Amino acid sequence: MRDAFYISAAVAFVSTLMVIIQKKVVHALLYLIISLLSVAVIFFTLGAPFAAALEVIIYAGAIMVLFVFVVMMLNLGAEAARQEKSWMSPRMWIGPSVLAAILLADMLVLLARGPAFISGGNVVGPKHVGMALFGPYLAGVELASMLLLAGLAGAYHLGRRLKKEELAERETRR
Amino acid sequence: MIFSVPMEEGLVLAWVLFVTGLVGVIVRRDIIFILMSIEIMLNAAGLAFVIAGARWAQPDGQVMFIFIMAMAAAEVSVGLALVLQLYYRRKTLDVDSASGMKG
Amino acid sequence: MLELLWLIPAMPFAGFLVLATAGKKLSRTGAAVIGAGSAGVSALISLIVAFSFISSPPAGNSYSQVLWEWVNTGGLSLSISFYLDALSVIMVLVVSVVGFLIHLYSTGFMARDDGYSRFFSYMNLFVGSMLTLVLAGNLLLLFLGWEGVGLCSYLLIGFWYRETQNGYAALKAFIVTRIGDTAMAIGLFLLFYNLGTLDIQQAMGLAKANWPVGSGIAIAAAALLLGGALGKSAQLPLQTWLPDAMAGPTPVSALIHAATMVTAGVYLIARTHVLFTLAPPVQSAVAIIGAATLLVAGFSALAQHDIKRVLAYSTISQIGYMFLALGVGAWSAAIFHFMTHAFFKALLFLGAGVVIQGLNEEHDMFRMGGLRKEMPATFWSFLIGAASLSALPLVTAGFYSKDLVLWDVWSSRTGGNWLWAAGLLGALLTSIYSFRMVFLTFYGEKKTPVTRTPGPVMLIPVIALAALSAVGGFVEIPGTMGNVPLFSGFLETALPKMVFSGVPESELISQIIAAILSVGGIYVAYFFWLALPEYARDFTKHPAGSALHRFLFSGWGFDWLYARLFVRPYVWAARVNKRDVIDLFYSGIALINRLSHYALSATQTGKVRWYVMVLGFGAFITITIVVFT
Amino acid sequence: MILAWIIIVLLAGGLAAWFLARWDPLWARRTCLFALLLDLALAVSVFWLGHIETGAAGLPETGAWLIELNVPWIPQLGIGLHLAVDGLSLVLVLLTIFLGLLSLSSAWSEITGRVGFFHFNLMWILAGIAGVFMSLDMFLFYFFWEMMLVPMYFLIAIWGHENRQYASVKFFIFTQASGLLMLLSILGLFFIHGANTGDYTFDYTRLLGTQVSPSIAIWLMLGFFIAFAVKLPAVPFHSWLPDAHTEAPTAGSIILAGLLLKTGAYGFIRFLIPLFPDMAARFAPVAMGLAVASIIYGAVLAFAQNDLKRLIADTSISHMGFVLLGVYAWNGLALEGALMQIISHGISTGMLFMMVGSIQERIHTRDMDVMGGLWPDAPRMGGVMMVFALASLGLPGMGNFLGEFLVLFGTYRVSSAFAVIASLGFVLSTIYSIWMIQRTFHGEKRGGYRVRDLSSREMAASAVMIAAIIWLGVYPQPVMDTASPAFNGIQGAAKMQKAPDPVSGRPSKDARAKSIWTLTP
Repeated sequence: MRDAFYISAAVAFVSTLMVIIQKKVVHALLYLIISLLSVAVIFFTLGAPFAAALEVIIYAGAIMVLFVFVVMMLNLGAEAARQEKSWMSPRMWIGPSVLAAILLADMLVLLARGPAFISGGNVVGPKHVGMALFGPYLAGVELASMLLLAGLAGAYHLGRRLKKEELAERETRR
Repeated sequence: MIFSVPMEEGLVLAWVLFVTGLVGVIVRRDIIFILMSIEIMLNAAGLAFVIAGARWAQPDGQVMFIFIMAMAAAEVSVGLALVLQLYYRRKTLDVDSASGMKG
Repeated sequence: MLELLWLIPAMPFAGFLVLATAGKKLSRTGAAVIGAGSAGVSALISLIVAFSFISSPPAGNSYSQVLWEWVNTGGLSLSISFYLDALSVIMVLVVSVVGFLIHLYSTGFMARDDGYSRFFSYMNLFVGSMLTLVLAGNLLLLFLGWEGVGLCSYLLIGFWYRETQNGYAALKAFIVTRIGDTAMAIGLFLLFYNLGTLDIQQAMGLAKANWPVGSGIAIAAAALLLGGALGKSAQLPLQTWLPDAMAGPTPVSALIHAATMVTAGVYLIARTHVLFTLAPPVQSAVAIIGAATLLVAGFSALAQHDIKRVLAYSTISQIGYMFLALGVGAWSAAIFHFMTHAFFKALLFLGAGVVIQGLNEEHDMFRMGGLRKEMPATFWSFLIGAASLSALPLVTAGFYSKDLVLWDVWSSRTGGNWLWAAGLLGALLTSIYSFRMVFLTFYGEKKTPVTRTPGPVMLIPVIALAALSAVGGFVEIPGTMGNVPLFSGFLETALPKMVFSGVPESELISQIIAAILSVGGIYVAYFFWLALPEYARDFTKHPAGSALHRFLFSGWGFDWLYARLFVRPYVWAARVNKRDVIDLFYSGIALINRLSHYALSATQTGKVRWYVMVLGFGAFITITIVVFT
Repeated sequence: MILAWIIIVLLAGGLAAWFLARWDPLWARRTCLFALLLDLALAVSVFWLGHIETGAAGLPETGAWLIELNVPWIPQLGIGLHLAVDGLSLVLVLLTIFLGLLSLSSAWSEITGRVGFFHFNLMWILAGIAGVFMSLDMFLFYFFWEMMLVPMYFLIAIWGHENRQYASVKFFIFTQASGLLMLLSILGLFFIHGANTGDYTFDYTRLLGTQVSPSIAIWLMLGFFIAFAVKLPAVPFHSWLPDAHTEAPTAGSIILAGLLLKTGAYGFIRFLIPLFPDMAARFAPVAMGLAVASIIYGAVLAFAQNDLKRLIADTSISHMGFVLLGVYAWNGLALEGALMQIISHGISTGMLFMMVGSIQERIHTRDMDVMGGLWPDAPRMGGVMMVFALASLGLPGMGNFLGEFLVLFGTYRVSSAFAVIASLGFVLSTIYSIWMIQRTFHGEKRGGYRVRDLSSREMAASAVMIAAIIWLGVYPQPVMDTASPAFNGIQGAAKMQKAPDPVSGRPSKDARAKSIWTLTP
């Protein structure tokens, strides 16, 4: 179990490093996804399967997808074109695929060991987390929901494409 | 003890990830990259919480992780909306162009 | 009739009030009537009071009258109170009679001047303040009169305020006298602190009782009062203002700068004679200052061109005689000389006024001449005055008073032959410059035509004063010629007798020497300025001669010295500090704030990444602190 | 209750004036006039009421309060509406109202813009000042101390002259900063007293005897000292005064010079020395040194100015130096002298500012280099200006002379060195005031302008003031009798070790000279 932890930690570190070094946005995004997945695996090794699942679903799934959408919407013109071209080059794939392979191997090893490892004594399953969530942290949950709502409203309002004339009017006033 | 993953190593990892994220925010000029680095930092924080929770087998760690994730989601959505606005206005994603609040 | 005492100063003050408030509406004659009238009534009352005082002297030959309570708090109890004794009777008589005559004269003199009522209001205020000074029962009321006359001398010197020169002369007079007044004020504080009272008679009594002769306090008090007297009477260190004070109208010079105000110092020393007897060193200082001043002023009078400046220097010199007499303890001689000097000096000034107005404002003697025929009355009275000034023997009042002074200086215990020699030299100088003035203005050929002859109103006072300066001396005939000590006998009731040490019969010798010198002086003047005028002229051409002439003309260079010593440094210090150096300190603080504001705002570059770095840096430091401490 | 009414009438008058100004500015002025006159009546009635209440024929010898009003305001904190008046405060309140009337008359023609707000500010300053003179609760005292500050700032900032912003902000910062120091001291006193005796109160009479350890007392005393020294401009803290005066409108200058400076002096007499007697005694040489320094420095500064109003402002520094000297000499004579100086300085400087205001109204400048030869055109103005210039140089026969002389008599008893140096002020004050007259009224006319003389209204006001200043100089006894019991009371309370009494050859106090007219009792 420990070596699984080390492998995925290494993967996480390398992918995070790659995220920062990348010139291209999409590549960085991909590396970021891998980094999140590796952290999910670490959660798994730590006996927090619920957190790992959440990580994969929300973090890697929702937030990263959001990033991709935004990058798509921005279609950064010349840069986007250049990206398409580079995308095609296989060389770029080696980095993420190798890291993905290592993670895959990690996961396979854990699964091979069987559930025993996973459901260790001090595994904190979703039941515990759920009870805690709606026990003492009830106020926190409510707050979190309000935060999300605010984020939703903010995103909607700020994200609106301003009509041409509205934009012009804003310019003149400044 | 099955999960003999020592907490210190976990925290070191969290720390490393956090610092990498921080470096990312400082170094990169493209606003998208900055947002991504912030995500890394948030994730690192969440990792630290979960590690601590696992260490004492308490659900609190994961609960905090969930809160962080909720916050991160809200933050990203608003952040990206602002990025869109910035892009429409300035036609660039360079964060230094938005240095109006100066002096 | 002594109850009328308070009316003497009250009348001029009332005249002042009427003229000051309703000045504009009054016609010229109205203003003249009120101005001269109030002085006249005051003179009349003072005559009545003097007569009743002499005929039936009140108990203790002094009479004091309290008007109202002025200040009574914390141990200082003062009231507006008048004190009349022999000394103040004479002072009041001289001040009010001469004052009235000069008021009469100035109704004619100022006839063509605008600001007529303003002039008379100031003159009345002056006479009122002088009478308050002379009659004051306590030192603070005396100080009130003292400052009042200083103010009026400022107002009247600067009467023709249009030319700034007159303004500067008035300013100078007021400031220099004010320096003396400050010394006197400190003397008052010292007296009050040590004696607990400012009432003159009480203070003198306490001083005599508590202070041994020559004690430190007595010396300090006497010295400070002397400082005040020097300022007001224009004696040596503080005499520079009197020659410039001639910028005022001539009646002003006659009244203030000849007869009354400048002798206030003499009155003060005479009034507080107890202090001076308790402080022998200060008394001898008075004598030495008197002797030095009479020489300095005598020599500078020789070199003057302006007729009024000659008279101004002559006044300084004659007051030097009075100080000399006071210094050697000859109190009554000093007051006697004061009286005769008031008569003939006022006469000379009024005569000079007539001459100046006759030659339409010509002041320079060398451009006058030959006025004997045009103004006979003025000439003859001017001659009597000059003779009296130069102590022509037997005939003039000046002879009796000056010789009494010289004789007392010679024979007094604290006197000395050096002082007597200085007095004699002074007498010689006096007769030289007074007759130089007479010959230059009235003899020789006429240089400027006479355009205005004086009216009767101006001539009556001149003639009256001429009579007084001729007859005035017979009040005190010295021992050698019949011994009629009327004047000194009367004064003995208030002032102590002279302490004789010399040989009595040598009085005749000193009189003969003085007579010879005065007649000799007249001949010298005749020789230089009438017989051989060119000799005197080329004396001044000669380089050494012209340097001496310039030195004497500027009054021994005191003005030059004081300008460098006091005036210029003070003006420079004030100008340098115009921006108030302490204010720089506060604006400095404001500047530091502004600079630090700019410095800090430079850190706000607006770049997100800069902020994050700083944030990180801050976090890093805190962590290291936490970790290592 | 009369004391509270005095303040309330002023406050209400201000508000009414502001409100009425919308219809007709003249009504605003009239309401203020009416309010001031009503106040005058109230203050004078206090004089008689004082007699009845204390029942004494004259004023109570021991300086007890004439009238006292003590209503709890915030009991939890021990703060009460404690207003009280004794001889000293009554004289100063009367001066406040008197100068208030003068400033109102000067503003009658000068202020045209926003009349309502102007009069509101004017009245609230007067209310603040009256409050300061009457309050005996330290908190209330501080409340009124700040209350008079803000309207004064508005007065200078809105109706001032050229660079009024700088002047008003400087004035505000100076006074506010020092005021806060005083607040610290008050609070310090409050807590120490509470700790010692258990009753936490701001009441002056109870705070009077607090025992404070010298190391702390020095700081508390310094807090008060700096606040009052800034207000009464002593030398190092004076630089706000010339700016504030030069830029303030005439009415503002009259109140600033006539009253605001006096609150500082009053603070010294009432609060600083009685509260910390031994510390004040130890601090006295420094304070007297500062006083003498401000006498000399103010005079030299005045002489150098060519802005007429700034010159008069600097003379106030010099005159207030005498007051500070008198206060720290702390004996009967010096305190009476300080009071005389306060009153006559208020009148003479107030009138000088009024004259400068009328000059500025006519030739629209204050620069003396342009003036000169004004006397032929305006002899009446020249005459009045001359009278008050002479008053400011301390000519005997006027109030200032008596003030300065009594102060110096008192100071000589404590330390002759300070008295001698201070009397240098006579010469310096002569120089600047005669120089001022010379450059404005005498000499030849430098600026080409026609100046019309004083109107009969202005002449009437000046005549009253001339009469007042001469009355103070010649017959000051009534004023002194009113204030001397108060001073005895204060001196009784605070025993600064007095200089040894000189030679005993002193007539007893009641050997009053019999006057031939039996004018005085």
